[in-house]
This record gives sequence, C-alpha cells and structure tokens, in this order.
Amino acid sequence: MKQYIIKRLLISILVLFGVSILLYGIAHMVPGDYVSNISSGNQNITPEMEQRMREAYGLDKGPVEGYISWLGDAIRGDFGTSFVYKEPVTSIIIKYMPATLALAGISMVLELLLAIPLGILAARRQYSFTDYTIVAIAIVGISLPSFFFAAVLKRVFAIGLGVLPISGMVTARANFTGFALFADMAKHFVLPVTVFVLTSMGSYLRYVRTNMLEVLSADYVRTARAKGLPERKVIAKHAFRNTLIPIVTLFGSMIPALFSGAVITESIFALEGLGNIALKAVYAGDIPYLMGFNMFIAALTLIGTLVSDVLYAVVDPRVRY
Amino acid sequence: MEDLQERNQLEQDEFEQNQVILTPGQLVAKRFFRNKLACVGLGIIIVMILFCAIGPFISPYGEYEIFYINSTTGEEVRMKEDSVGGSDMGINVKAPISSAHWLGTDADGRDVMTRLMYGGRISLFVGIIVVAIELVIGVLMGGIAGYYGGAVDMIIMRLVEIFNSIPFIPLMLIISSVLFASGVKPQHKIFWIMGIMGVLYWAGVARLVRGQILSLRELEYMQAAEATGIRTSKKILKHLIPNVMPIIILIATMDIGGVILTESVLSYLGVGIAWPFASWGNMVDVVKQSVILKNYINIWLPPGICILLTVLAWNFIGDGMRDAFDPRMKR
Amino acid sequence: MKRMRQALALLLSVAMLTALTACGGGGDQKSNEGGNEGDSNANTTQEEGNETADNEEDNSTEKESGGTGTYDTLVIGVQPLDGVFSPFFYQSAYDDQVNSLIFESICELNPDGELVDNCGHVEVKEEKAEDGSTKYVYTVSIKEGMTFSDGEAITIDDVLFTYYVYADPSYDGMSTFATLDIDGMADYVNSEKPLWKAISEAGKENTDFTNWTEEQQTKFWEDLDVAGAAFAQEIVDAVIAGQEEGAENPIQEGDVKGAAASWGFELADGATTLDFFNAMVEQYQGDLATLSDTETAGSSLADLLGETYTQMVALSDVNEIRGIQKVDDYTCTITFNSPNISADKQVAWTSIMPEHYYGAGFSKGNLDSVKEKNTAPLGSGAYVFESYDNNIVSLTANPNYWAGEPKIPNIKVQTVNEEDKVDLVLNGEIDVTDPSASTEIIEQLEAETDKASYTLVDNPGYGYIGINAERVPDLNVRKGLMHLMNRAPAISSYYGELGAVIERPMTPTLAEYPDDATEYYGYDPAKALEYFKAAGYEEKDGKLVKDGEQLTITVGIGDSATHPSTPILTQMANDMEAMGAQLVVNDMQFNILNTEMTGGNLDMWVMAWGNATDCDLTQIFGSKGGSNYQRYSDPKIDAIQAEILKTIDFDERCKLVAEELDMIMEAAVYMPVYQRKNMEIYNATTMNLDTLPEETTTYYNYSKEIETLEMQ
Amino acid sequence: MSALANKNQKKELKEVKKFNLRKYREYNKMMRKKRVPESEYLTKMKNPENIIEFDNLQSYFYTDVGTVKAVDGVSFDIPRGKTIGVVGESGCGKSVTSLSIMRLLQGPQGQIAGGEIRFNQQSTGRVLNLAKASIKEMEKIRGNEISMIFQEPMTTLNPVFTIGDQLCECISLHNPQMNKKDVEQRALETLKMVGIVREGILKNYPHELSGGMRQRVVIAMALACDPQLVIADEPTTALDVTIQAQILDLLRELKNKINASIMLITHDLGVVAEMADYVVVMYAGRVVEQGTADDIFHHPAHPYTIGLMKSRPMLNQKVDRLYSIPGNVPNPVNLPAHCYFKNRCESCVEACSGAYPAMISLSETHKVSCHLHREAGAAVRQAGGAKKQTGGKQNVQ
Repeated sequence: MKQYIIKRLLISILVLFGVSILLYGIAHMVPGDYVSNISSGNQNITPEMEQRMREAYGLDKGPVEGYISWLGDAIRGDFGTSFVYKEPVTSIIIKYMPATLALAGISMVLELLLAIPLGILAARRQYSFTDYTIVAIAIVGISLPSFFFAAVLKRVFAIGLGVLPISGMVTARANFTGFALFADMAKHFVLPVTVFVLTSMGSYLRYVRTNMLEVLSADYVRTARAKGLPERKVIAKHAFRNTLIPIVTLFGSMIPALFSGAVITESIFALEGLGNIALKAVYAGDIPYLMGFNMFIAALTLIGTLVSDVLYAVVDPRVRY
Repeated sequence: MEDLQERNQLEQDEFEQNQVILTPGQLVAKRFFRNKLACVGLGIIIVMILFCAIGPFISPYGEYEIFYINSTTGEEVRMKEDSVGGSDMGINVKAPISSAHWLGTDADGRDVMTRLMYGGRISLFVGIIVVAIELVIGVLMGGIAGYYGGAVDMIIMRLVEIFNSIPFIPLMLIISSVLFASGVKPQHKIFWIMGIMGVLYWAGVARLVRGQILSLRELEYMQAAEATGIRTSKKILKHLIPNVMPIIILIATMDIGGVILTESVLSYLGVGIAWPFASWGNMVDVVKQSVILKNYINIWLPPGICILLTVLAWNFIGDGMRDAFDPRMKR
Repeated sequence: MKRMRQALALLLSVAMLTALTACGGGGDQKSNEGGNEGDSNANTTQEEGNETADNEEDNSTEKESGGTGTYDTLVIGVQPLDGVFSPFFYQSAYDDQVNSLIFESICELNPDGELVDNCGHVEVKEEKAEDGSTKYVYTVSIKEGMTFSDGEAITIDDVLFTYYVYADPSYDGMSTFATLDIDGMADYVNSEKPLWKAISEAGKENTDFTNWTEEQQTKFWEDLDVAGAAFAQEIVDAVIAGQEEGAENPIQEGDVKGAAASWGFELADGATTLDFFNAMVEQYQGDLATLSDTETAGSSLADLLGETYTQMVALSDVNEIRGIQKVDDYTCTITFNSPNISADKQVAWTSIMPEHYYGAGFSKGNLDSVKEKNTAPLGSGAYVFESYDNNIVSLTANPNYWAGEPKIPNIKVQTVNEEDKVDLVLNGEIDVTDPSASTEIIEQLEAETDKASYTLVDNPGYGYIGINAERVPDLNVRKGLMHLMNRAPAISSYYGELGAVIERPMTPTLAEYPDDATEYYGYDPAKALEYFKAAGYEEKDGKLVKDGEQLTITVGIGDSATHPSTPILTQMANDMEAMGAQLVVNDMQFNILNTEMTGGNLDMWVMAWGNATDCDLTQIFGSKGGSNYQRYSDPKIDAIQAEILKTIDFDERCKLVAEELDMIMEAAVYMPVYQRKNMEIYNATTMNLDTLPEETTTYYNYSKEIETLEMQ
Repeated sequence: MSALANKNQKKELKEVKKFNLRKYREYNKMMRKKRVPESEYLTKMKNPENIIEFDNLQSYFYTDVGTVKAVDGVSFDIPRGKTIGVVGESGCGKSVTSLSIMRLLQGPQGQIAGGEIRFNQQSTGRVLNLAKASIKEMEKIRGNEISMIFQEPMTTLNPVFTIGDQLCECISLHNPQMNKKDVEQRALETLKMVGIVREGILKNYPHELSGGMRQRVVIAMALACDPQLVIADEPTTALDVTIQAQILDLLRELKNKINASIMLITHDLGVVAEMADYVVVMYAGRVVEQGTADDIFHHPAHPYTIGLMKSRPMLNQKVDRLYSIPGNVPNPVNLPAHCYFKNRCESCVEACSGAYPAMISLSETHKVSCHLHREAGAAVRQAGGAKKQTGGKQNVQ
C-alpha cells in the first residue's frame, strides 16, 4: 500500500510536470498583454513607460526562458506575484481558497447526500412513478446551463421573493460576528450551492441508480435475502457497500468539475473565490495567477484521484496494491 | 414413423417461424424503440434538426439582419432599404411578439425566431462535430493503449491524466484568447473551438475505450481468437471494434448534450460563437442582464427551451441506447 | 485498514453535519431577514428583528434593528476590486474609489472640473531663469495642523515623498508624473541607461570617461559599423523576400540601393549595407534607439551589438530633483521648464501619502517596501481602512479628519456584479452604486421612487471607431468607410435620452469642446461608393476590386453582444457586402482587442476613451503620441497641439481645439460615436437624500462631500 | 398485410405493457403493505407428514413481450426428512419453484400468480401459505427454517464482507439471544461440519477462498440455523469435477447428519439417483412425472423422462452416439394448448393434439402426465380406488 502510494505520488509529479509545460505554453501564447491592457485606457502613458513596465513584469522573456525560471521558482514554492493583485500567487490562493472550498465542499457533500439516497430509491422502485420523477428531475438539472439556472433562481428567490440575498458572501450592512456571521454566510451560499447541486447531481444520481440496479440483481443480494435479512438491511448493508465501490471512483473526477463550475457560479453570485479571480485573471492577462491556479487544481485533481484509488481499496477488499 | 418425422418437421418450421430470430442489431433497435422516452428523444432531435435545417429557407429574414423603425410613423424598415439613414430612424430593439416577428426582436433589433433557427444549426453542429473529434482521437488512443499495453499504454495514460487534471473552463478561456490573436477569421472561429473542445475531451473517451478493450482481451472468445492465430487487423476489425461500438455510441449520445451546454457556457463567458453568428448558447446568455430576464421573456426563453429539450433528448436517447445494448451496462 | 475506514466515516459525518447546520442556519435566517427588510417600521417585524439581534449577541445589529430605525453603515457597491488600495499603484477605477475615501488630496476638482483648494493650495508664477529661459514655478502649500488617521502630523515632507515615489525610476503605476518637464526630472529618472545608448548619445567626440573607458568607446563605434551593416542587411533581405512573385522590376539579391529605395532611403549606386545604415543614422540624427525601434526588420540594434553593450550604466548619482524644493514645513515649489496646462493638476491633485508609514525602507529605485503596504493603506482621508475580506472593504470614520469627523460611522465597499446593481439597491442590500445607465433602468427606478433615487452626469469620455491609417493608407477609402457609419439609430435606440451622438473626437464634458460642430461624415452608402471608386476600386463580377484585390476591412469590437456600436457594424457589413466589399468583424474580449489594436493588427476598431481631464490630445493624435493607434501623423496637427498646450487663454484655446478637431476629422481616422451619461443610484430607504451634494456633475459626486452625508 | 400484422403486434405489445403495469402496481402495493392478517395466509396441511406442499403453484414473469409462465400449475409434496430431487432441462422452472418457496422471485416482474405453497412450521405448529405470507413472516422463515444453497459460489457471497461477517449475521439474526462469542463459536462449529477447519477463516474475504471452499461456506450458511428444509439449487454445477464429488459427498454426509428435508434441484440425473428418495421431473414449467427414485429410474413412463434417461452416459454401455432429444423447448410466452412436449415426442398419438394431459397415477407413488398412459392410469384408479383427482393436482404419496 505504502509503496503503491509512493509510486503514484511520483507519477503524479511527472504528470504535474507535463501539465505545467502544457499550461505555460498555452498561457504564454495569450495575447492579452497585461501592460498594454492597463495602459490603453490612459491617454498619458508613453511607450517608454510601457517598456519599463514590461521589463518590470518579466513579460520581455521568451517562453522557454520564462518557463525555466518559472519552474525553478515554482519548485521552491514561489509561483510569482500576481499582476493584478500585486501579491504573491500562493498567498492569494490561500486567501481566496476558503470561499471556493466551502462552496465546492458543501456542494459535493450535498450532491452525494442527495444523489446516493435518491439514486437508491429510484433503483429500488424501478419503473415506478417515483423512479420516473427522480430521474426526470435529475436529467432536467443536467440539461440546462448553470448560468441559466443561476439567473432564474436569482430572479425568483432573490429579486422576486426577496427571501435570499442576490449576491456576495456576507451582508455588508450588518457587522455580524460568531454564529450570526456563519448563518449569514450560509444564507448567501444557499443559491450558489443550489445551482451547483442541481446542475451536477443528475449525473451522479443516474450513476448511482444504474449501479444500484446492477447490485440489486446480484446473487449476493439474493443470498442476503435468503438468510432472512430484512429488506432495509439488505439494501443498507449488502447492496450499499457494493454500490459504494464505483461511487468512490467518481471522487477524483468530481474535483476538476467542481472547480470549473466554481468559475461560473462564483462570478454570477459575486463570491470572491478562486474561480472568480481566475476569470478576472484571464481577462486581464494575469499569467502568474493563472499558472498558479491551474497548477493548484491539477495538483488537487491528482490528489483526488489518488484518494479515490485508496478509498477504492478501503471499500473493496478484493483490491490490493 | 415417416409421417411423424414429417409432422415434426412441419411443426418445427412453424415454431421457428413464430420465433423470429433477430440479429443483435435488430435486437438493440427493437429494445431501443420499446423505450418510450428514447423515442420521444429521437422525435425531438428530428424535429429540431428539421426546424434548423429547413427553417432558415422559410424565414424571410437574415441571421443578423437588424430592423429599423421610423419613430414618427412607427413603420418598420429593413436593413437593405435606403431610408435607414433617415434622421428619425431608430432600431426596432426588443420588439414584442408580432406577426412580422413571431418571437419579437432581440436587444440588437434582430428577429429572434430566425436566429433561433440559425443558432440551432450551430449548436447541433457543434455537438456532433466535437463528439466526432473526441471519439476519433479517444478511440484511437484508448485502442492503442489497451491493445498494445506496456510502455505505450503507460505514456498514453499519463497523457490522459495530464488532460484530466486541467480545469476545462479556465483552459478554454485561455485558449480562445490565443485564438483571437492568431488571426483566425470570425467565421472560422467556430471550427477552431470545435476542434479544441474535441482535443480537450478525448482523454475521457480514451480511458473508457482502453478499459473496455482490456476487459475484452480477458474474455474467452478473444483468447480463442488469439489462439487460432488470426491476423491482428482482422482481430481488431472483427472482434474488438464491434464490441467497443456500444460504449462508443453511448459516449457519443451522452456527450453531445454536454457539449451543447459547454458551448453555451463558453458563449456566456464571451469566448464562444462570435458575433454576428447566433448559437442557442449566446442567445440564452442574455439572462445575465436582469432587465431582459425580467421584461423580455420572448428573448431568452425560446433558446432556453431549445437547449433544454435538445440536451434532454440526447440524454433520453443515451439512456435508451444503454438499456438497449445492455440493461446492466454502466458508464 | 479498519481504522482508516473508521476515520473515513468520521470525516464524512462531520462534513454532512456542517453542511446540514449551514443549511438549517440559512433557513432560519431567511425568514427573519425577509421580514426585517420588507417593512422595517412594522412593530411585529421589529420585535422579530430584536430577537434575532439578541440571539446573535451583536451590538451593531442591535443598533440597526432596534427601535431607533437608524442606519450606521453606508454600503457602496462597486465592480470587482483588485485590492490594491494605494494611490501609487492602483490600476482599477474601483480601487481608486476606495482610495479616495482613505486618502486626501491637496486640491480637488469642483463641479465644473476646475481645480480648487481642498486641504492645500497651488499657484503658478512665471520666472525668468539665469539662462534667459522662462520657468514656471508652482507653489504648493498645505493647511497646518492636519494629521493622518493615526495621529501623525502632516507636513510638506509627506507631499515631497509622494512626488519622489511617483518619479522613481522603478515606478510602474498609473501616474505620468515622471514624464513632466520638471527641472531636473529627466536626470533623476533616466539615471541609468544601457551602455550602447549611453555611448551613442554621448557621441564619437565624447571625452568624459567616468562611466566607460576610451577603448570601450572606440570599440563601440567599430562594433556599431558591423552591427549596423548586419541591421541593414536584415532589412535588405526582408525587402527582397517580401516582394511579390512576378513583380515588374524585381530587386535582385544584393541590390542594396533598390532595397533601400523601397524602404524609403535614396542611396548612391553600388551602396553597401553600411552606407544604408549610415543613411539611416543620418535621418535619425544619430538617435540609434529610435532608429532601431522604427526601422528594424527583426533584430534590434542592441541584439546585434551583443550583451556587452546592453548592461546598464549609472550615468550619475542624482538623488534629488532640482525643480522640487521645500520652502518650509507646509510649502514647496515645483519648477517646470515649459508651460503645461495640466501641470497644476499633476502637482496638486494628488493624495498626500504619509512618509512615516510608506517611506520606511524606501530608497531610490526600490519601491518594494511601498508596495508591501498596498493592502494596508493609511492616509488622511475621511475614512480609515479596517479590513478587506469576503468581498467587502470595511472603513470607519476618521476622527482626525481635517474637515471634521464624518457623520456616517461605517462605510462598506462591496463588490457586486454590474447586472445586479439596481436590484441590490432596490432590495436594500447596498446604498450607492453606479450601474451603466439604460432606459429600462430609468423606467424601473421611476416606478419605485420611494426606494431609490438617481442622478445622471455626463461621462468624461466618448465612444469612437478608429481606423488605422497605416493599414488603410488611402484617404478616400477611409472617407468612404466613414460615410457607412449609421450612428444615430444605434445610439438612440441603445441609450435613448442617456447618450447622444457626438461629432468630434473629444469628450463634450471638456469646456473646450466645440458645441457648434456639425456632422462631418453623414451616413450615405452612395457617397461611400463614390469615394471607393475615387480610390481606384472598380466593380468586377459583383466585387469591389483594386489591383485584383477585394476591398476587405477587418474591424475589432469587444463584447459585441451588449455594445452600442454593434448595429453600426451590422449595417456597415451589410452595405459593404452589397457593394461587393467585405467587412470582417472580430468579436473579441476587451484585453485582446486592446492588444490587437495597439499592435496595429486591425484596420478598424471600436473603442472608448474615459477619464479625460484636459484638452491635451497629443498622446492620441500627436505623431509621437503613445496612444496614436490610428498611426496617423501630421506635422500640422503636432504644431497646433503644441500651440494649444501653451495657450493659457481659454477662448483662444477653444478656437485652436476646434481647428485641431476639424483637422483630425478630415484625416478620417477617428469617427466619434457617442457620449453617454453615467448614473448613480441611491437607496432612498436608508440614506438621507437631502444630505447629498446639491450639484452632481462629471467631476463631483457624493464622495466629495462624504463627511457631511447622513443616513436615516 | 404485414403492415396490418405489424399494427396488430404493436397493439398487442401496448396491451401487454398496460397489463404489466397493472401487475407491477399490484405487486408494489402488496410489498408495501406492512401487516398482512394471519388469517390470509394460515392454512392446513393435507398431510401433516409433509413439510412443504405445492398446490397448483403458478409463478409468472410479466415481461415486455408477454407473460412468461415459468411455473404453471406445479403440485408436489416434500415429506419431512426426505430428499426430493427436481430434474429437468435448464429453464424448465426448477429454480423458479424453489425461489417461489423463499419468495425471492425478482419482483415486480416475477410474481407468484396463484396456487399455494403450504409450509408446516414446526416451531409454532402453524401451517403457512408461503405464497401469501407477510414479508415479516418470510424473513423469520428464510435462513432459519428454510435455507437455500445457490449454484454460483463465486457470486453468492458478498465480496466486501468477511466470511465471519456473513455467517455470523445469519446466526445472530435468527438467534438474537446469543452473544457475539457464542455466535462465533457456532459459526466455527458449522464450518467444521462442512469440513472447514482453518485458522482465521472468519476473517477471510470470499475472494481469498477457492471455489470449493466457498461452496462449503455457502452450505454452512444454509445449515447454520438448523433448518427444516434445505433447498439446494444446482449446488455443484459451477464447480470442477473433483470438487463436485467432494461437495456431493458432503451433502450425502450431511443428509444423514441433519434432520432436514432436502430439495435438490439439478439437471444431473446421477446426483439425483444417488441422493433422492423421490424425484420430480419438470418440463416447461409443469411436472410431467413424479415418483420414487426407483419409479423414475427403473420405470420411466413419460417420453421426456425416457429421453432424459437415454441421454445419460452409461459406464457399462457402449453407444456410438449419446442420445439427445430432438427439437427445442417451446416458447414460454405462447405455450400451446396441447402437451408441451408434443413437438419433440417420438410416440405421439392422436390425443396429443388435444388438451394438455392430466396427471395419471400409475401406482401409489408414481404419477405421469401423458396421454399414452391414460388407460394404465384408469386401471390403477379402478384397482386402487384411490384418491380423487382434480385438475392437475397430485400428491406424491
């Protein structure tokens, strides 16, 4: 096991290396030069000043040279200074991560908490009205773009009914502290999380349902019934543990999807998280931040995959590394 | 005794006639069409394709034709007419539903109905082409990895991991910036976007196909085929490909819907199908303007419904396909 | 393995619990909050509000929802902040909005856009210098007895420190202070140069060998010949490679004279590449840097010279700017070598930065320590920075503010989306914001006047369509294009009353704008076609061609889906297609449009200028202007611009400006499109609207009188 | 013509679907009913010596192409303490019969459509109709009084739980009074009984055991609670030949050790010959012949049984080719009105085209459902004046 994890970690580093080359290459091709961006609206900036700024931002280096110096710094944990925020990329990531992690984390847990029981329920009642209803809702959820949902939900619950805040993370007017602050933040997260859950729960739910259907027709479930186990226990113990096996493999693939989704959701609800900032960074040509952000997610994804592989071994005794 | 045999034969024939023997393809088709939802899905797609393919020929307007309105007489003037330079001309923006504009006009004064038809062409086309590209690359790479194994497999799988680790939307944003700068003409941009999406999506397909081939290789009949020493090409053509087909068709139907959604998200972020061309995605992204969301339901709801129905339909078809191939098959 | 499983289970349950409490909490909060906001005067909801407040054990909430009904916090909605709260280095206008609350400038603009005293004063005097030239001495003084928000006294040293940061060679912010013609400024800023520039500028006859040796100098001039020849060779190669297949008189390999001729230089027969280079040096009067930048066919001269010459040399150790002198603790003088109509704004419309806070660790050429304070600003403005997190900048009233402590105790600056601004005010979540105005928003606000009120002011900028004169060199073609822009319907339907078509490329908010200007190029496709034909284009097989090439124009536009000029391009594309020409419209992200425009890759582009404060147009239309993206230069325009800058008399200046603008219009490189209005909306339920400034203009809004603003 | 046929077919399919939906709904309703009054399923044994009496059992599968009558009117008895072998080709309804006892048909498609399965519950002295009993009641019976050995040892054990988990679960479920240690003790004892004595076996996962070992575990699970009836559904089919022998030995041994009836389902006549006291031959969902082992093996009466006997390889006989019964089992959806075996039968008579033949007693114990034996049956009836026959209902004894 230990050996396996070490081996996987080494491979992950190799993969990260590949990711970084790919990303840097693409990021370097971005034409939206930061300096010309910030200077173009200002009538008084002279070409000399622009040139000086370009040197200051290191934009005058070629791609290979730039990559090598970036890599050298990155290995030491220095991902450079964001052009826009004028702060080290690592500290920006640390600063804005909580919002994104909270959003993505809560959404992920809720998605699983809803998708698993509903998927199981639908499978148990295959071809029943309940089954059709659950599956229909799930599929409608994954058949509309997230921004569409967000706009409509915002219109109905925030603007129309006024029961939820329109955007932001806390109520600015109130100086909440302690639990009140927590509750206030939770309230601001209701809509973004709902959008997340609605738009991605469907695929997991279908996955759970299909797996459950398969497990329910398995011989060992019949055996469990033949032992006289109550149906509830058959499902909760024997069937569920086996559906869990494919579900944990989803874990790794959920992470990049969540962070990609965060880009949209955060920008719609004006949540200051990594995704929203990344969007701004693209528009502004903030290469250091983009590199840092994408590398961060790539690393997270690889860790997620590793965790799901380890979990795979946890839930399935047949798997040994 | 002979009599009996004859009779037996007769009855046997009758029996066989009753019991229609179906080829696997027919069986799949039969199972597919038995699924009501899948049929509805197929129906929706056909209607959508007809609407988008034929509609533009029927519509009297152009895809990006704007309509002027004479502010004193209230008379609508088309873009091609000479009087558009007049001093009392305004643009007929956000016009309500009327007999001239069945779904009104949008914020730039263009006919929503006509754009819906042209937009559908793009959206459906994008979905199909992207999936075709990802399938070609994915099946090829996955097939090579699964079939040859060893170092080739190792390298391809690492590539797959690299592509899987990159968050799609930020990357797509960066890439489309690059596209602009490299002087791609706006009317060609759509092809580039399709190509890039296809290239970015291949990794998932490759992994599935590889998995499928690996498990196929373990199966008895494959080993039997190997034991008889048939040629590699024949082995791939006759044994592997037909068995990978179901999963390929499944991915195809499931992903088309996803790609249509992704295109709309890209349009929303301003990097999708470029003006003046319409796509359902860039038509629906006006929902971000709360004024339009609130007051002009005729502008955003139709493309929204089109996306919903189309993606839903592809999903139904995908589900139907899966059940038709093998009710137990997972994704 | 077992333990691992247990840990996993624990982890999962904790996660679920958190999520559930979060949701539960959210739900509870919902109902209370809804009631509170819906009707804050009803007794029942008040009680509910009280209960919430009690439960929350929070003072400020109690104050807010408790019986008095007063608000102690003003919430300002802005678009995403960069979080750079420093007048030195901010880049976004929204960051600056925060800065303006934290920092105080010496002078301010009044509602008419004129510079008036704030916490200081500036005046100008002409002086005759010893060498006979005229100097312009600005005297800047500040009020005595002011302190920063931390209680430290403000002296003129803080002002001087501010100047020195702006003038620092390593400064990379938005200010152009370092480019001002202040006595000694150039020596201070450009104290370092690459060796090759330094030697070449000193000239062959230089005898000052403090920074380099005599051998180095001789060697350089020798090396320069080699590098110069190589430089010229590159051009020759490029010309030969670039000529068209089957041209009538192809330039042969090695024909330097021919190549130079096509590059624009007349050489004698049998000239070498070195002769070519020398001809170029002559043309540029020895200014190698400019030569290299403008003429290069690939490598720069510095590249060809090699690394030895690119190292930097310090020319002198100038540590002070001669023209900036301290007079006493509250006064200083700034001496300009030439007149400049905006010099007073440059020296006095600037924030006073505390030297004791930002200056620690500052030395010439090193601004790192100043930048470190970007996220923790300290100034003398009406409000004091508390924190910036969760998207919100928290500010509290500055008790030491020189004009008296502000009446509103707290200000929060929250980042919001453009699309949500109006709804946020109507919902009561924010109090002040600046949505981009549209007729629908006005309608919406007019319907709910009890909830919000608004002001409209002219935007100090304008939208335009520019044409690159290098890519479209034929004046007739440009004029033809100008006649295809049907601006009025587009602008009237997009902005209604909130915008207007303008006729000259300058913002009408400036006093110098010629109000009587009339339409220069009306929409007229027939006339356009005439111009195209005059330019030599002919109709052939339904195509408008010249020399076998179809008339094709590439235009760039940003975010076309919501751009007011989009219909203009649509109509233009349609008309050009009808004529047999082609308009290729590129819809781009703003940053890319920018790059493409500045890089000269577009024939035409749609853009806007903002924040103009004076009528100096040299940067845009001057031949050496940094923003001369249309790449059109005309000595006559340069001359008149120079004239304008020196003309202090207003009426005279107006005349000159009108003349200049007509010249620009005649060149057909800039089509002004619209001048729009900026909108500000205020929450009528929380704010005391009577305390808003009486007059709100482009240059003057509530933030100028923030200290007297009151809540309800 | 074909279009019309097509249309008709479609209409038919639609009706099938509608019908199925109604059946599913009925089933779901029944499954969701928490309490079923005892009166609905209490009944009386015909013969108290029997442990199970099938009475006209009908188990149907409602599929999209039509109703599959997997078991259609099966009647036979299982006497206490005896071993009864059920033989027949695959798909003849043997397994469905056994699953019907346990009520383990895959619902809602598979349901018991009619008939009774009377179970003589020793512990309470009641007689239950298992076809109607409440799920609660069934859960008490399953694994406790009636247990089952399945044919695929590879898949019948849950791969993610240890042998101990799965075995103890069964024991503690039906013996709630036992503490954990006793349960484990009991589990080990049972394992020992099936011939597994191995250190740490309880901590092993199924995939760590060989096929034979796994089947022993499955048997142990079936025996753990001292059942009165053990249903062995082709217990050796999926195993290697040598392992098969071992398991058969084990079963034979156990048969003597435990005081339980065994219902042995197999298509292997050799196994039946060695183990069974009584044999039931099934064909296409119906019992075609039943009797003592001796009756069936030495005096087979039904042409199908005869065919089966002939197709058996014999050690001491030399044949050129093994006999095989010609033709196929009829389509289970559209069963003909006449004898199902008619198409394959070599000794058809006129009457075969008529109604499905009734059960005919050839002797006290031997019964057959074939028109060929109508007279013989009548003779017995006259001679014995034995029990009355109604429909296809028959008793073994």
